[in-house]
Amino acid sequence: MEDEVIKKFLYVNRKAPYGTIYALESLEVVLIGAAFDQDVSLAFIDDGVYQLKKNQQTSVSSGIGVKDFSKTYRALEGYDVEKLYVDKKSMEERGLSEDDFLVDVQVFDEAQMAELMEQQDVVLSF
Amino acid sequence: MEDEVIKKFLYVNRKAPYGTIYALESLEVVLIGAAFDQDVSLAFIDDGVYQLKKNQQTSVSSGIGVKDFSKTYRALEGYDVEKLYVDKKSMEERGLSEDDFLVDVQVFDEAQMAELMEQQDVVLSF
Amino acid sequence: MLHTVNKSPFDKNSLENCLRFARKGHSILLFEDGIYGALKGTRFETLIAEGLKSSTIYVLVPDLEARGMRMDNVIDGVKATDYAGFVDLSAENKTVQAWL
Amino acid sequence: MLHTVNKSPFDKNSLENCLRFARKGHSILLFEDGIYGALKGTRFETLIAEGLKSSTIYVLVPDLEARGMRMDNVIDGVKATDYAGFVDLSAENKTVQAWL
Amino acid sequence: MKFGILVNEGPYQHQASDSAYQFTKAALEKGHEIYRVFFYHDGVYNASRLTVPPQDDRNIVNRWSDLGKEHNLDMVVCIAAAQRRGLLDENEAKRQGKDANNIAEGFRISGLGQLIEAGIQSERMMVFGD
Amino acid sequence: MKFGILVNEGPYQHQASDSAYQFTKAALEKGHEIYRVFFYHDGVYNASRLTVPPQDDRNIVNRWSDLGKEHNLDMVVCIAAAQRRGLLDENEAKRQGKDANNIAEGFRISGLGQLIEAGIQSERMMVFGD
Repeated sequence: MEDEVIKKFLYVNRKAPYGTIYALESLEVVLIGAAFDQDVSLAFIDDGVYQLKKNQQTSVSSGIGVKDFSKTYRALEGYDVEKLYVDKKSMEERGLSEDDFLVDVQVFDEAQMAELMEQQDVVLSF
Repeated sequence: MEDEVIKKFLYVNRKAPYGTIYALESLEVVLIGAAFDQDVSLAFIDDGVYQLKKNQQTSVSSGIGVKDFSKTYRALEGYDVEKLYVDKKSMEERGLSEDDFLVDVQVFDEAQMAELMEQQDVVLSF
Repeated sequence: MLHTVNKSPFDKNSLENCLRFARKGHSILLFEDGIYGALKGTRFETLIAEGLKSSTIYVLVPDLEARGMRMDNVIDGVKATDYAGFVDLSAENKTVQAWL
Repeated sequence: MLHTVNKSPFDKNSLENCLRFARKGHSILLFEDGIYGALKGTRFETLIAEGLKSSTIYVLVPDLEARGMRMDNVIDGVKATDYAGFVDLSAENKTVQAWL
Repeated sequence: MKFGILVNEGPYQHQASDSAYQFTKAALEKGHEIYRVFFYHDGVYNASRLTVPPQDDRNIVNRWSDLGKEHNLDMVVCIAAAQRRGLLDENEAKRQGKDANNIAEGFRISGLGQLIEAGIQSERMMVFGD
Repeated sequence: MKFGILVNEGPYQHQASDSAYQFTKAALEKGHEIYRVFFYHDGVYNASRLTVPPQDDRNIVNRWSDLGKEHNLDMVVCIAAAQRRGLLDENEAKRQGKDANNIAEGFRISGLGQLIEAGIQSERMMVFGD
């Protein structure tokens, strides 16, 4: 079977949620991709770290009139997507800490993140 | 006649050409707008100053496969659109000087540009 | 004049450039991803603090809350507003300039 | 690894962040509005000079010329390439990462 | 007060259309007049009747159509931007020899002059974009 | 070598689709194989047959269609992204109760799994976006 190839996929998220759709549609790829049994990692860099902020509040009928999709990050574990990496510098220069995130993540410094990138077969950026 | 109102229109151009369509479609508004006999000014700030760079070279069949539309800036004079202002700081931090531009412009410092903005009735940003 | 900024200062230079041209007494509204500029503890906190000396700065609360933030997270002196307030600000000022 | 950057460093932070994660021996291609990062005399000249110490940096000439620039305007050490060269670079490197 | 609204981005990809909608709705609720909503650049895609967003998401096109109907809004799609991007009404489809059109109810296609006119006739011009 | 191509932006507004096209063409000229071109986000708009760009400009949709025909390319439009944005083929239009469709020749609509598969089967995955 062709599908037996196992590749390392890295999803690089560098954009804030809601201002653009990239965060949401990136998540949709990750969910679909989970069915393919590949080795999946997610990196959150720059404003991408804001995607994981706790307490997001909006709905189609209130707030900005857009659905809150942040709970989906919590569902990732159920899909065996458990390797979520946050860039330390991006987190810190935004005044955020691990407590601010709605899921468990590993905080990586530049060397660790560069090493992660180096190991990948496929890097999808959104 | 309703059209006899004369308003001050400022077109603010802050984006580079070709990477996105905003520069081109902004110019299309300016050309159509010229028929309305309003008091029109164009401001070039940030990467918008690159719109006016001399010697742009591309065509549908060569280069990046996109038409060079920069000559249209030269046609503005024929439409009585003559007030083109370039932000000094944006020009200088890009290593550009007035000689690099394909049309005559006035270089404004921040105070002058802020004063220009203050006088407007309508500011269209692209 | 009302200036509107809808981009994160980390991502784009809109806020920085808006502040260069905003004059004493102008109003600035941070909305959409622009709300990140209003937050305490970020690298851009001093930029806004500087801006507050001459301008009135507003943040659109629905955009703030959508992104998991509250007024508690916002720099002191930045005022809260909503879409109705955005409309009022636009009506009160003679012109509105969007820093796209 | 090949990194691609298609945004002006004045407008977005992509180049800066790409350089943070690019490792010794990596290649970086500047194309579309990314070519502005390759130019002499801009505020970002030292950033690229620093990057050149550990990475090989390329600029896509069709994008450069479209924007009224030539290789004369490009920082020494940055190499010229075209779409065919872009393809070669992508084939030579095991992975390609786009800094959108 | 009379407002003109310019929408420069399409639905969903950027928040611009959402913000423009919320602003327009709030302005109408406060009793202001909307002289015109002008859709330019990718903003023309806001007028496509072929969108089918997920059930649990907002329907951006219908939301504009409904607001337009309720308040008799003049919602204009720029013809030059629309041609480039494949947004047509019946007339335009015929004129261009296309076999289908995709404009939604409540929108009309017209020239850029309508944007300038909105700038002249409105007391405030609001721009929503990327 | 086998390439996969991902296009994240629509035609004209951003250069992404132009660059993706030039890259794909150059790769084919060099004898490489294109496993699939996948259109995601606003990239789905590249597949609209209703566009009518100015005579003196490039026709981005036709350019893709022609290249696809010449090299028998698999050009896939993401169904979820397409539904949100109003890009339909005949089947989808029927299924969604829409009275028109707008997909151009040479493109097909399918799921996101096709993107993952392209990642798995291609030796290099190229992303063009904003």
